[in-house]
Amino acid sequence: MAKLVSLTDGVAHLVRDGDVVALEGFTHLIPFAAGHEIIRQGRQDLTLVRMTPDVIYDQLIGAGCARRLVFSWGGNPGVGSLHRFRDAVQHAWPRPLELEEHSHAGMANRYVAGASGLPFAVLRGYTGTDLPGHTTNIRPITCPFTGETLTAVPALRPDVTVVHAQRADRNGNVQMWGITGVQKEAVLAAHRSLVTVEEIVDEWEPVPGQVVLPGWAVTAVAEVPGGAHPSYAHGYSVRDNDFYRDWDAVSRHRDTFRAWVDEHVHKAGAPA
Amino acid sequence: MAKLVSLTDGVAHLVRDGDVVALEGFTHLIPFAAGHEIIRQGRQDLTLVRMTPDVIYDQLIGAGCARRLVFSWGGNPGVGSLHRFRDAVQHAWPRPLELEEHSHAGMANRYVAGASGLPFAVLRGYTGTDLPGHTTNIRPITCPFTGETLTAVPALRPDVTVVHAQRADRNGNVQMWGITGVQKEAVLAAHRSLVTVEEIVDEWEPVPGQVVLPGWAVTAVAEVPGGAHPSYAHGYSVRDNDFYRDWDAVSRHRDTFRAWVDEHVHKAGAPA
Amino acid sequence: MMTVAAARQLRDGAACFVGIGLPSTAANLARATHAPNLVLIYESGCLGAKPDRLPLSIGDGILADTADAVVSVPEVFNYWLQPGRIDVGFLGAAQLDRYGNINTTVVGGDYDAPTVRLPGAGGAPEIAASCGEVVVIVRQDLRTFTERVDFVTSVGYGTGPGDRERLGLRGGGPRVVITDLGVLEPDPVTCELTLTHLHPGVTREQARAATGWDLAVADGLATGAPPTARELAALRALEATKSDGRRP
Amino acid sequence: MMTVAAARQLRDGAACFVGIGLPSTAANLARATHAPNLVLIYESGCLGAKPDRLPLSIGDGILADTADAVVSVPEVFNYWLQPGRIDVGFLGAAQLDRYGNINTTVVGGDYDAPTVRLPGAGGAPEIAASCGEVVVIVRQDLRTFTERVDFVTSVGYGTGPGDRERLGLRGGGPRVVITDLGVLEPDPVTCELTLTHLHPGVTREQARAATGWDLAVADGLATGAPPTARELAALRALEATKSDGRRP
Repeated sequence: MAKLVSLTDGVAHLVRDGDVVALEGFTHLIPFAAGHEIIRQGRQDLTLVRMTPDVIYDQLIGAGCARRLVFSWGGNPGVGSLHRFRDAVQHAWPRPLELEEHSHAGMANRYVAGASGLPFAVLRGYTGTDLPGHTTNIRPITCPFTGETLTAVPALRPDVTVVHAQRADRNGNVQMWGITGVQKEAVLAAHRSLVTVEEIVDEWEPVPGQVVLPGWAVTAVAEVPGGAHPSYAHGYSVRDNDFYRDWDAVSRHRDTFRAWVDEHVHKAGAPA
Repeated sequence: MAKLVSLTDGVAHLVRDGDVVALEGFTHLIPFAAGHEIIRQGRQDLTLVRMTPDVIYDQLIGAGCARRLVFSWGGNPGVGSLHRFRDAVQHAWPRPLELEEHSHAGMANRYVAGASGLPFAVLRGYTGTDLPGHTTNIRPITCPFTGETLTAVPALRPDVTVVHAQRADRNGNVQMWGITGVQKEAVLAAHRSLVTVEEIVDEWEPVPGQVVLPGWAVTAVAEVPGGAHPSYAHGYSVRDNDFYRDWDAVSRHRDTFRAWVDEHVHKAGAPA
Repeated sequence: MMTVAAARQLRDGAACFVGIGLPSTAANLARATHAPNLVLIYESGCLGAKPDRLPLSIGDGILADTADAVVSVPEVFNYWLQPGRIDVGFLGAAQLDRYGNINTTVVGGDYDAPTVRLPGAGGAPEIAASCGEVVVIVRQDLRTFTERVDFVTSVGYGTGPGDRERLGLRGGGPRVVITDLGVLEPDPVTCELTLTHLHPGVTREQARAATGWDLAVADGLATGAPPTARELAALRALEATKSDGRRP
Repeated sequence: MMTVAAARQLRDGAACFVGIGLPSTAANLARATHAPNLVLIYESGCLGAKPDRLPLSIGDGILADTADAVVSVPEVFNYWLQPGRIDVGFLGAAQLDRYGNINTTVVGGDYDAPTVRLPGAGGAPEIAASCGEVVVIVRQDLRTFTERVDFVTSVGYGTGPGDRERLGLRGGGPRVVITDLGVLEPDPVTCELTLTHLHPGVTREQARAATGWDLAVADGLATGAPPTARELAALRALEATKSDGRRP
């Protein structure tokens, strides 16, 4: 059964310096509050893994938590560039950032392989692109039946995956719905997992489109209402599109970014 | 958009002599009515594919429709043996039956590969068993990253897959729920598909646990209320356990079996 | 007694891959007695099913209705069984050898023309490979307990110590074999199945006579405790939920 | 005009893989005009989304609420895109070459120290590989239309005829490139992008001057029909659904 914890304790116990950390959520249900707690606790040298390192990883990268990024699309969705990400890659600020770069299909299948206990996944992908030239983690594989050449990518096995969901019950069973992305795979692929939820309930109604993670497959659950903001939790909140648009200006300069982190992450403190 | 057809027309147009045919449904939602229509229309030389060739394939095999069976578990669930299947294997009655035999995990992954447009799937399976010695469709594969040896199985691409579901709308979108087994994969892996449904509705309510097959991914839909009997359709009917138990006696002898088929398949005729 | 002995093997909170028949009864008996938090997983995709009556098939509606989650069949094998998330797997056997290898495929003749064609593998090869441990439930007689199985459907300890590791099987293999006569466990050194418990009223000679190889007997051979009143009551209550008692 | 020209490329009933921004607007414009049965597929897992307002991101709730089915991200790539079930894929580009190869990764410098770091691949490489055809929507200028892209993120026709087949790419590749100046299509023999239509008021010289290679021009170079009143009204209605008009 998953342990019910506070966000502070969950991050303190499950996210360690040097870890490979995946914070997933495909536009929807992004665990922003947990990301902020990682910044507050000053984690260092993380390998951040995420299909779409959008604003949440822009913040973690700008705050200096990351040593390496494994990803497939690093932009501010519908807005433009991630300025902290660009600054790290182009000017090594606040520290150099190693990149390992994939396509969405490749990353999704790497999580699937991790969740499946397999060392690799096979896909039709990457062929003819320059991506395989920049990592050893994209390799050809031959079908033993047809002789066709396809592409293999190694499993992702994060030390810890953090996701946000709508609800959990007191046994730590987790319920999420709406766009559920790659979160199930990311949790099952990880050695440890922390799920923040809008609320912990005694019992829930089943919801169409729900994904349920049994409590015995989750390490810890923390109740963090609004923990996805400025992303959203279908049925609880709507996406704060203004925040994403405003982030472009906030993040464009190092000083405005630092001021934002001071005020909205450090001074704000952890949720009660 | 899927075409709305009668069961008779659907089988007439989509199931052809010599085809590789998958009728799926894992205990639940087994398309018995479609199987009976295949018998009535006298299809021959079929390669029947199914994870659990239970009573429905016992009937098709006993009726002489099958030349070959690709499967992973051939029994009457909770009851015992399939006597028509045994008679075909042990005594070539009514005709010889070639077997290609897998594990559930292997068959499920073969459908997944078929649905994914991949020529093969990789799993941890079969190792140390005698199964690979009896088919060329189970082969070792080496992880290009770790050097580990795993098992590969080729994709299943049935000529036609037939499944039963609870509902469809007039565009041929299909909704099923409860235990949905491997049906989505079996439909997506096939070149053609026929879905029988309890009812065709103008609009449906979303249901927790539902699987939806978009109409543009299905070839044809036929309204066949009760089309899963003696299996069941969650929310519409319950499993006729007595039928399964009684089948043991009906199927034990060739003459009682033939009499049953005459009465319940041929004389009964197609549903209106 | 087989059912009760099997139920006793299940510790509370374990995740348990359950086939239909005796394993399902045993798992539900454990859930009704000492292991209320047992997690029942059926290969039909029902995770955490909590049936209040015994299903006839692994796809009965009651399993989906009471499950924590119903997932697809590919998912149950790929995301749940294969990575080793399941603690205990139950298997039956038509034939079993001294190293716990199991045949459920063909008996006699050769593969293409067998004397008896059995149902085949189903989920068993990967349950045997990947579960933390395997509990085999099987009737003990000379037809079943054979020196060599005619077909290896599911691997126990192969030909002896180290074989599972060599094959890359990551689960622990058979931890216990429960029969109508008693309980066998693999010798920690030789991996050979060894009689460790007899059911009340059964003798070691009976057990040896029902075994097709020279059955090893543990030094501390014990007799299992008879079913308690609570176990019997719970078992009767479960059996009464079968709709008509005509269960084969 | 780019949006209208892109919308016109979509035939009714097609399944269309839609990214955010102009492709999403174009697809929804087509749905509001000549292609009411267009099937919109977003990589967030929404199949058959029917938004009545324009989403800012591919994961907006309106997409899930109106979709025929919401599936996982692995499923959208593995079961829907990879097997070639999607008829049309939309792609943008930071750089594009004469064979329709696309760069959205890095510009200038080298990969490890680029002048400009772009978002990267996302779904594009496999959209380019697997969709029945690809529609590229891109601004036409010398920075974008380059002799060689600095990084091949997504393959068009590679280095020319036969390359897609040699690489085993099963989709058809770029069928049309729509810019702010006109429309380019691959030459059926050479695969080289060729100017086939100009938008009203644009000259061939303008288009050639905005292209970093010696742009081929089709013999029958035509001028596209200006947006109809119906198209403009539908487009305005769609744009009005953006919550505050501050769309970047």
